[in-house]
Amino acid sequence: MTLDVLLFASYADALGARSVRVVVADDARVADVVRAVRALAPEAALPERPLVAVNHRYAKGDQLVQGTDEVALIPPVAGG
Amino acid sequence: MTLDVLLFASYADALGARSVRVVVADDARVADVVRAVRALAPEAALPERPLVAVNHRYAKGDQLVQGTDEVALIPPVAGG
Amino acid sequence: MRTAIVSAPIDVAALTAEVAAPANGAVSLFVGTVRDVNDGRAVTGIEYSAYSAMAERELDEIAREAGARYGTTHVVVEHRTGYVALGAASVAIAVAHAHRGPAMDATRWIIEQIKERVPIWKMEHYVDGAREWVGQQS
Amino acid sequence: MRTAIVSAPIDVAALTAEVAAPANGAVSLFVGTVRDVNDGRAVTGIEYSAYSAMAERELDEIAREAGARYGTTHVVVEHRTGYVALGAASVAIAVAHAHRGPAMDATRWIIEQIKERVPIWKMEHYVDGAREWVGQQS
Repeated sequence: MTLDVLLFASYADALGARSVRVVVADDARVADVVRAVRALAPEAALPERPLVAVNHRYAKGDQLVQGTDEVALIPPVAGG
Repeated sequence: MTLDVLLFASYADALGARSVRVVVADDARVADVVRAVRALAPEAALPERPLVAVNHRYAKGDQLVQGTDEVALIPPVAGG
Repeated sequence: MRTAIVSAPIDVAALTAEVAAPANGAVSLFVGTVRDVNDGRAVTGIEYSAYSAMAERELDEIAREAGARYGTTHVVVEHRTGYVALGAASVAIAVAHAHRGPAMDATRWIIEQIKERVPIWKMEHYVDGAREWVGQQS
Repeated sequence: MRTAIVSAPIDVAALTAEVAAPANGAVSLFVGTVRDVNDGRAVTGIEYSAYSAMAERELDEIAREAGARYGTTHVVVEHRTGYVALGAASVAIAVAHAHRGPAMDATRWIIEQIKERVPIWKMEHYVDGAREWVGQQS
Protein backbone atom coordinates (compact mmCIF):
# COMPACT_ATOMS: atom_id res chain seq x y z
CA MET A 1 0.00 0.00 0.00
CA THR A 2 0.97 3.65 -0.43
CA LEU A 3 1.17 5.99 2.57
CA ASP A 4 1.83 9.73 2.86
CA VAL A 5 3.79 10.09 6.09
CA LEU A 6 3.69 13.51 7.78
CA LEU A 7 6.94 15.17 8.88
CA PHE A 8 7.46 18.10 11.27
CA ALA A 9 10.14 20.48 12.50
CA SER A 10 13.69 19.08 12.14
CA TYR A 11 12.44 15.93 10.41
CA ALA A 12 10.69 18.02 7.77
CA ASP A 13 13.91 20.01 7.35
CA ALA A 14 15.97 16.81 7.07
CA LEU A 15 13.86 15.48 4.22
CA GLY A 16 13.03 18.87 2.74
CA ALA A 17 9.33 18.08 2.79
CA ARG A 18 6.25 18.23 5.05
CA SER A 19 5.33 14.68 3.99
CA VAL A 20 6.82 11.82 2.04
CA ARG A 21 5.15 9.02 0.11
CA VAL A 22 6.27 5.46 0.86
CA VAL A 23 5.21 2.05 -0.39
CA VAL A 24 4.99 -0.72 2.19
CA ALA A 25 3.49 -4.21 2.42
CA ASP A 26 -0.26 -4.41 3.07
CA ASP A 27 0.44 -5.99 6.47
CA ALA A 28 3.09 -3.40 7.37
CA ARG A 29 3.61 -2.28 10.93
CA VAL A 30 4.77 1.10 12.26
CA ALA A 31 8.41 -0.06 12.30
CA ASP A 32 8.19 -0.95 8.60
CA VAL A 33 6.90 2.51 7.75
CA VAL A 34 9.74 4.10 9.72
CA ARG A 35 12.26 1.96 7.83
CA ALA A 36 10.78 3.06 4.52
CA VAL A 37 10.94 6.76 5.47
CA ARG A 38 14.52 6.48 6.74
CA ALA A 39 15.55 4.98 3.40
CA LEU A 40 14.58 8.33 1.81
CA ALA A 41 16.53 10.45 4.30
CA PRO A 42 20.21 11.38 4.44
CA GLU A 43 22.19 9.07 6.72
CA ALA A 44 21.54 9.75 10.45
CA ALA A 45 18.97 12.46 9.64
CA LEU A 46 16.28 10.45 11.41
CA PRO A 47 16.80 8.35 14.55
CA GLU A 48 16.30 4.59 14.28
CA ARG A 49 13.22 4.69 16.47
CA PRO A 50 11.51 8.04 16.22
CA LEU A 51 8.18 8.62 17.94
CA VAL A 52 5.34 7.82 15.57
CA ALA A 53 1.70 8.83 15.71
CA VAL A 54 -1.09 6.94 13.97
CA ASN A 55 -4.37 8.85 13.72
CA HIS A 56 -3.12 11.45 16.25
CA ARG A 57 -2.10 8.90 18.88
CA TYR A 58 1.36 7.69 19.77
CA ALA A 59 1.88 4.19 18.36
CA LYS A 60 4.31 1.38 19.11
CA GLY A 61 6.54 -0.19 16.48
CA ASP A 62 4.48 -3.36 16.20
CA GLN A 63 1.14 -1.63 15.56
CA LEU A 64 -0.39 -2.60 12.22
CA VAL A 65 -0.88 0.24 9.75
CA GLN A 66 -3.75 0.61 7.30
CA GLY A 67 -3.80 2.57 4.07
CA THR A 68 -6.36 5.02 5.48
CA ASP A 69 -4.31 5.81 8.60
CA GLU A 70 -2.72 9.22 9.14
CA VAL A 71 0.88 8.39 10.03
CA ALA A 72 3.32 11.01 11.33
CA LEU A 73 6.89 11.01 12.55
CA ILE A 74 7.18 13.08 15.73
CA PRO A 75 10.49 14.79 16.58
CA PRO A 76 11.28 15.22 20.30
CA VAL A 77 8.51 17.53 21.52
CA ALA A 78 9.37 20.93 23.00
CA GLY A 79 6.10 22.57 24.00
CA GLY A 80 5.59 24.82 26.98
CA MET B 1 4.33 49.71 84.39
CA THR B 2 1.17 50.34 82.42
CA LEU B 3 0.61 48.71 79.03
CA ASP B 4 -2.13 49.05 76.42
CA VAL B 5 -2.47 45.58 74.95
CA LEU B 6 -4.00 45.35 71.47
CA LEU B 7 -6.84 42.90 70.81
CA PHE B 8 -8.22 41.63 67.51
CA ALA B 9 -11.09 39.64 66.05
CA SER B 10 -12.67 37.21 68.54
CA TYR B 11 -10.43 38.43 71.38
CA ALA B 12 -11.59 42.00 70.84
CA ASP B 13 -15.18 40.73 70.84
CA ALA B 14 -14.60 38.74 74.04
CA LEU B 15 -13.37 41.80 75.91
CA GLY B 16 -15.57 44.29 74.10
CA ALA B 17 -12.56 46.45 73.26
CA ARG B 18 -9.77 46.90 70.68
CA SER B 19 -7.26 47.31 73.50
CA VAL B 20 -7.10 46.95 77.28
CA ARG B 21 -4.89 48.68 79.81
CA VAL B 22 -3.06 46.46 82.30
CA VAL B 23 -0.62 47.15 85.09
CA VAL B 24 2.29 44.70 85.41
CA ALA B 25 5.63 44.60 87.23
CA ASP B 26 8.48 46.51 85.60
CA ASP B 27 10.31 43.24 84.96
CA ALA B 28 7.21 41.56 83.53
CA ARG B 29 7.43 38.98 80.79
CA VAL B 30 4.97 38.18 78.01
CA ALA B 31 3.31 35.47 80.15
CA ASP B 32 2.68 38.02 82.91
CA VAL B 33 0.98 40.37 80.48
CA VAL B 34 -1.21 37.53 79.19
CA ARG B 35 -2.21 36.68 82.77
CA ALA B 36 -3.16 40.31 83.44
CA VAL B 37 -5.29 40.49 80.29
CA ARG B 38 -7.02 37.18 81.05
CA ALA B 39 -7.98 38.50 84.50
CA LEU B 40 -10.08 41.14 82.71
CA ALA B 41 -11.83 38.67 80.41
CA PRO B 42 -14.84 36.42 81.02
CA GLU B 43 -13.84 32.88 81.98
CA ALA B 44 -12.49 30.86 79.03
CA ALA B 45 -12.81 33.82 76.66
CA LEU B 46 -9.05 33.76 76.04
CA PRO B 47 -6.90 30.64 75.85
CA GLU B 48 -4.23 30.13 78.50
CA ARG B 49 -1.43 30.62 76.01
CA PRO B 50 -2.55 32.81 73.14
CA LEU B 51 -0.10 33.92 70.48
CA VAL B 52 1.46 37.23 71.45
CA ALA B 53 3.27 39.79 69.31
CA VAL B 54 5.72 42.33 70.69
CA ASN B 55 6.55 45.15 68.31
CA HIS B 56 4.97 43.24 65.39
CA ARG B 57 6.91 40.03 65.98
CA TYR B 58 5.72 36.81 67.58
CA ALA B 59 7.13 36.54 71.10
CA LYS B 60 7.62 33.66 73.54
CA GLY B 61 6.18 33.68 77.06
CA ASP B 62 9.51 34.38 78.71
CA GLN B 63 10.37 37.47 76.67
CA LEU B 64 10.79 40.59 78.80
CA VAL B 65 8.36 43.41 78.07
CA GLN B 66 9.12 47.13 78.23
CA GLY B 67 6.69 49.98 78.75
CA THR B 68 7.31 51.30 75.22
CA ASP B 69 6.60 47.94 73.55
CA GLU B 70 3.54 47.43 71.38
CA VAL B 71 2.02 44.23 72.73
CA ALA B 72 -0.82 42.41 70.97
CA LEU B 73 -2.76 39.21 71.56
CA ILE B 74 -3.12 37.32 68.27
CA PRO B 75 -6.13 35.01 67.77
CA PRO B 76 -5.56 31.96 65.53
CA VAL B 77 -4.79 33.51 62.14
CA ALA B 78 -7.02 32.80 59.14
CA GLY B 79 -5.52 34.65 56.19
CA GLY B 80 -5.57 33.46 52.62
CA MET C 1 9.37 42.55 45.21
CA ARG C 2 6.21 44.15 46.62
CA THR C 3 3.68 43.12 49.22
CA ALA C 4 0.63 44.95 50.48
CA ILE C 5 -2.45 44.72 52.64
CA VAL C 6 -5.10 46.40 50.51
CA SER C 7 -8.70 47.45 51.02
CA ALA C 8 -9.59 47.78 47.32
CA PRO C 9 -10.22 44.90 44.88
CA ILE C 10 -7.08 43.07 43.73
CA ASP C 11 -6.18 43.49 40.04
CA VAL C 12 -4.86 40.03 39.22
CA ALA C 13 -3.77 40.91 35.68
CA ALA C 14 -1.76 43.86 36.96
CA LEU C 15 0.06 41.62 39.45
CA THR C 16 0.92 39.15 36.71
CA ALA C 17 2.27 41.94 34.54
CA GLU C 18 4.21 43.43 37.45
CA VAL C 19 6.42 40.36 37.98
CA ALA C 20 7.15 39.73 34.31
CA ALA C 21 10.73 40.28 33.18
CA PRO C 22 12.68 39.22 30.07
CA ALA C 23 14.92 36.88 32.08
CA ASN C 24 11.93 34.88 33.29
CA GLY C 25 10.48 31.89 31.50
CA ALA C 26 7.71 31.25 34.00
CA VAL C 27 5.04 33.15 35.87
CA SER C 28 3.07 31.37 38.56
CA LEU C 29 -0.02 32.94 40.06
CA PHE C 30 -2.25 31.90 42.92
CA VAL C 31 -5.55 33.59 43.71
CA GLY C 32 -7.63 32.77 46.76
CA THR C 33 -11.31 33.56 46.32
CA VAL C 34 -14.39 33.52 48.52
CA ARG C 35 -16.34 30.27 48.14
CA ASP C 36 -20.13 29.99 48.19
CA VAL C 37 -20.17 27.19 50.76
CA ASN C 38 -17.89 26.54 53.72
CA ASP C 39 -18.41 23.63 56.10
CA GLY C 40 -21.86 23.13 54.63
CA ARG C 41 -23.07 26.70 55.22
CA ALA C 42 -24.00 29.07 52.40
CA VAL C 43 -21.67 32.08 52.43
CA THR C 44 -22.36 35.52 50.95
CA GLY C 45 -18.98 37.08 51.67
CA ILE C 46 -16.10 37.35 54.12
CA GLU C 47 -15.03 40.34 56.19
CA TYR C 48 -11.23 40.32 56.50
CA SER C 49 -9.55 42.20 59.31
CA ALA C 50 -5.84 42.49 59.97
CA TYR C 51 -3.33 43.72 62.48
CA SER C 52 -2.14 45.84 59.59
CA ALA C 53 1.32 46.95 60.70
CA MET C 54 2.32 43.43 61.68
CA ALA C 55 0.60 41.82 58.70
CA GLU C 56 2.54 44.10 56.35
CA ARG C 57 5.77 43.17 58.10
CA GLU C 58 5.05 39.43 57.99
CA LEU C 59 4.01 39.54 54.32
CA ASP C 60 7.16 41.42 53.45
CA GLU C 61 9.30 38.93 55.35
CA ILE C 62 7.58 35.99 53.66
CA ALA C 63 8.25 37.48 50.22
CA ARG C 64 11.90 38.09 51.08
CA GLU C 65 12.33 34.59 52.47
CA ALA C 66 10.67 33.09 49.41
CA GLY C 67 12.94 35.15 47.17
CA ALA C 68 16.06 33.92 48.94
CA ARG C 69 14.84 30.33 49.16
CA TYR C 70 13.77 30.00 45.52
CA GLY C 71 16.08 32.48 43.85
CA THR C 72 13.98 35.32 42.49
CA THR C 73 13.17 38.92 43.33
CA HIS C 74 10.05 38.89 41.17
CA VAL C 75 7.45 38.33 43.86
CA VAL C 76 4.26 40.36 44.39
CA VAL C 77 1.68 39.59 47.07
CA GLU C 78 -1.53 41.41 47.92
CA HIS C 79 -4.01 40.48 50.65
CA ARG C 80 -7.41 42.08 51.11
CA THR C 81 -9.00 43.53 54.18
CA GLY C 82 -12.63 44.59 54.43
CA TYR C 83 -15.63 42.88 52.90
CA VAL C 84 -14.83 40.49 50.05
CA ALA C 85 -17.87 39.27 48.14
CA LEU C 86 -18.51 35.79 46.83
CA GLY C 87 -16.05 34.92 44.02
CA ALA C 88 -13.80 37.92 44.61
CA ALA C 89 -10.08 37.60 45.39
CA SER C 90 -8.94 37.72 49.01
CA VAL C 91 -5.28 37.09 48.24
CA ALA C 92 -3.10 36.98 45.13
CA ILE C 93 0.50 35.84 44.78
CA ALA C 94 2.53 36.25 41.61
CA VAL C 95 6.03 34.86 41.20
CA ALA C 96 8.21 35.00 38.11
CA HIS C 97 11.37 32.95 37.70
CA ALA C 98 13.70 31.79 34.97
CA HIS C 99 12.34 28.27 35.50
CA ARG C 100 8.89 26.85 36.14
CA GLY C 101 9.72 24.56 39.07
CA PRO C 102 10.91 27.22 41.53
CA ALA C 103 8.20 29.65 40.35
CA MET C 104 5.48 27.18 41.35
CA ASP C 105 7.30 26.01 44.50
CA ALA C 106 7.66 29.60 45.71
CA THR C 107 3.98 30.36 45.08
CA ARG C 108 2.88 27.39 47.13
CA TRP C 109 5.34 28.14 49.92
CA ILE C 110 4.09 31.72 50.16
CA ILE C 111 0.40 30.83 50.46
CA GLU C 112 1.17 28.22 53.14
CA GLN C 113 3.24 30.76 55.09
CA ILE C 114 0.50 33.38 54.82
CA LYS C 115 -2.02 30.95 56.28
CA GLU C 116 0.35 30.04 59.06
CA ARG C 117 1.61 33.38 60.32
CA VAL C 118 0.10 36.56 58.88
CA PRO C 119 -2.23 38.16 61.47
CA ILE C 120 -5.39 38.30 59.40
CA TRP C 121 -8.80 37.05 60.48
CA LYS C 122 -12.00 36.37 58.67
CA MET C 123 -15.61 36.66 59.65
CA GLU C 124 -17.91 34.74 57.35
CA HIS C 125 -21.28 36.22 56.46
CA TYR C 126 -23.95 33.60 55.84
CA VAL C 127 -27.07 33.64 53.70
CA ASP C 128 -29.22 33.42 56.85
CA GLY C 129 -27.73 36.69 58.15
CA ALA C 130 -25.44 35.09 60.73
CA ARG C 131 -21.77 36.07 61.02
CA GLU C 132 -18.96 34.06 62.54
CA TRP C 133 -15.23 34.23 63.05
CA VAL C 134 -13.52 31.41 61.16
CA GLY C 135 -11.22 29.03 63.02
CA GLN C 136 -11.49 30.78 66.38
CA GLN C 137 -13.71 28.45 68.37
CA SER C 138 -12.17 28.84 71.82
CA MET D 1 -12.96 22.78 30.46
CA ARG D 2 -11.41 24.23 27.31
CA THR D 3 -8.10 23.75 25.54
CA ALA D 4 -6.81 25.34 22.36
CA ILE D 5 -3.82 25.73 20.10
CA VAL D 6 -3.93 29.43 19.23
CA SER D 7 -2.04 31.69 16.87
CA ALA D 8 -3.01 35.01 18.53
CA PRO D 9 -1.62 36.38 21.82
CA ILE D 10 -2.92 34.67 24.96
CA ASP D 11 -5.15 36.81 27.20
CA VAL D 12 -4.07 35.62 30.63
CA ALA D 13 -6.67 37.66 32.52
CA ALA D 14 -9.45 36.21 30.39
CA LEU D 15 -8.28 32.67 31.16
CA THR D 16 -8.24 33.40 34.88
CA ALA D 17 -11.77 34.80 34.70
CA GLU D 18 -12.93 31.88 32.60
CA VAL D 19 -12.21 29.23 35.26
CA ALA D 20 -13.65 31.20 38.19
CA ALA D 21 -16.80 29.81 39.78
CA PRO D 22 -18.55 30.46 43.11
CA ALA D 23 -17.77 26.95 44.39
CA ASN D 24 -14.03 27.53 43.99
CA GLY D 25 -11.77 28.97 46.65
CA ALA D 26 -8.59 28.81 44.60
CA VAL D 27 -7.37 29.72 41.15
CA SER D 28 -3.92 28.61 40.06
CA LEU D 29 -2.33 29.99 36.92
CA PHE D 30 0.86 29.12 35.12
CA VAL D 31 2.24 31.17 32.24
CA GLY D 32 5.25 30.12 30.21
CA THR D 33 7.04 33.05 28.59
CA VAL D 34 9.93 33.48 26.16
CA ARG D 35 13.20 34.16 27.99
CA ASP D 36 15.91 36.51 26.78
CA VAL D 37 18.70 33.97 27.20
CA ASN D 38 18.69 30.20 26.72
CA ASP D 39 21.81 28.06 27.13
CA GLY D 40 23.88 31.23 27.13
CA ARG D 41 22.57 32.55 23.79
CA ALA D 42 20.62 35.80 23.47
CA VAL D 43 17.13 35.04 22.17
CA THR D 44 14.80 37.47 20.36
CA GLY D 45 11.80 35.16 20.06
CA ILE D 46 10.60 31.63 19.45
CA GLU D 47 8.70 30.25 16.49
CA TYR D 48 6.30 27.55 17.70
CA SER D 49 4.98 24.95 15.30
CA ALA D 50 2.57 22.14 16.06
CA TYR D 51 1.03 19.05 14.58
CA SER D 52 -2.21 20.88 15.27
CA ALA D 53 -4.82 18.14 15.09
CA MET D 54 -2.81 15.86 17.35
CA ALA D 55 -1.72 18.67 19.66
CA GLU D 56 -5.35 19.69 20.17
CA ARG D 57 -6.26 16.09 20.95
CA GLU D 58 -3.37 15.65 23.42
CA LEU D 59 -4.10 18.96 25.16
CA ASP D 60 -7.74 18.04 25.49
CA GLU D 61 -6.83 14.63 26.91
CA ILE D 62 -4.40 16.18 29.39
CA ALA D 63 -7.07 18.58 30.64
CA ARG D 64 -9.59 15.76 31.02
CA GLU D 65 -7.08 13.55 32.83
CA ALA D 66 -6.12 16.42 35.14
CA GLY D 67 -9.79 17.08 35.85
CA ALA D 68 -10.41 13.45 36.80
CA ARG D 69 -7.18 13.14 38.76
CA TYR D 70 -7.58 16.35 40.80
CA GLY D 71 -11.36 16.68 40.88
CA THR D 72 -12.31 19.77 38.90
CA THR D 73 -13.81 20.66 35.55
CA HIS D 74 -12.50 24.23 35.73
CA VAL D 75 -9.43 23.85 33.55
CA VAL D 76 -8.44 26.09 30.63
CA VAL D 77 -5.25 25.67 28.61
CA GLU D 78 -3.98 27.63 25.63
CA HIS D 79 -0.73 27.04 23.74
CA ARG D 80 0.63 29.36 21.09
CA THR D 81 1.87 28.60 17.62
CA GLY D 82 3.69 31.07 15.38
CA TYR D 83 6.24 33.66 16.43
CA VAL D 84 6.22 34.53 20.13
CA ALA D 85 8.33 37.55 21.04
CA LEU D 86 10.55 37.97 24.08
CA GLY D 87 8.46 38.14 27.26
CA ALA D 88 5.23 37.05 25.61
CA ALA D 89 3.26 34.00 26.73
CA SER D 90 3.74 30.71 24.89
CA VAL D 91 1.44 28.71 27.14
CA ALA D 92 -1.08 29.46 29.88
CA ILE D 93 -2.85 27.07 32.21
CA ALA D 94 -5.64 28.11 34.58
CA VAL D 95 -7.19 25.74 37.09
CA ALA D 96 -9.86 26.56 39.66
CA HIS D 97 -10.78 24.25 42.50
CA ALA D 98 -12.58 24.36 45.82
CA HIS D 99 -9.18 23.96 47.52
CA ARG D 100 -5.72 25.37 46.87
CA GLY D 101 -3.71 22.14 47.04
CA PRO D 102 -5.32 20.32 44.13
CA ALA D 103 -5.55 23.56 42.11
CA MET D 104 -1.76 23.97 42.27
CA ASP D 105 -1.06 20.24 41.86
CA ALA D 106 -3.20 20.09 38.72
CA THR D 107 -1.49 23.14 37.21
CA ARG D 108 1.93 21.61 37.68
CA TRP D 109 0.84 18.22 36.38
CA ILE D 110 -0.58 19.82 33.23
CA ILE D 111 2.56 21.77 32.32
CA GLU D 112 4.71 18.67 32.86
CA GLN D 113 2.41 16.61 30.64
CA ILE D 114 2.42 19.28 27.95
CA LYS D 115 6.20 19.24 27.86
CA GLU D 116 6.24 15.47 27.71
CA ARG D 117 3.69 14.64 25.05
CA VAL D 118 2.09 17.47 23.09
CA PRO D 119 3.55 17.57 19.54
CA ILE D 120 4.79 21.14 19.52
CA TRP D 121 8.26 22.28 18.50
CA LYS D 122 10.17 25.47 18.89
CA MET D 123 12.75 27.19 16.79
CA GLU D 124 14.70 29.80 18.70
CA HIS D 125 15.64 33.03 16.94
CA TYR D 126 18.91 34.50 18.20
CA VAL D 127 20.17 38.07 18.29
CA ASP D 128 22.89 37.16 15.78
CA GLY D 129 20.21 36.14 13.24
CA ALA D 130 20.71 32.39 13.65
CA ARG D 131 17.74 30.04 14.16
CA GLU D 132 17.74 26.61 15.66
CA TRP D 133 15.32 23.85 16.63
CA VAL D 134 15.33 23.35 20.37
CA GLY D 135 16.04 19.89 21.78
CA GLN D 136 16.31 18.15 18.44
CA GLN D 137 20.03 17.54 18.05
CA SER D 138 19.96 14.20 16.24
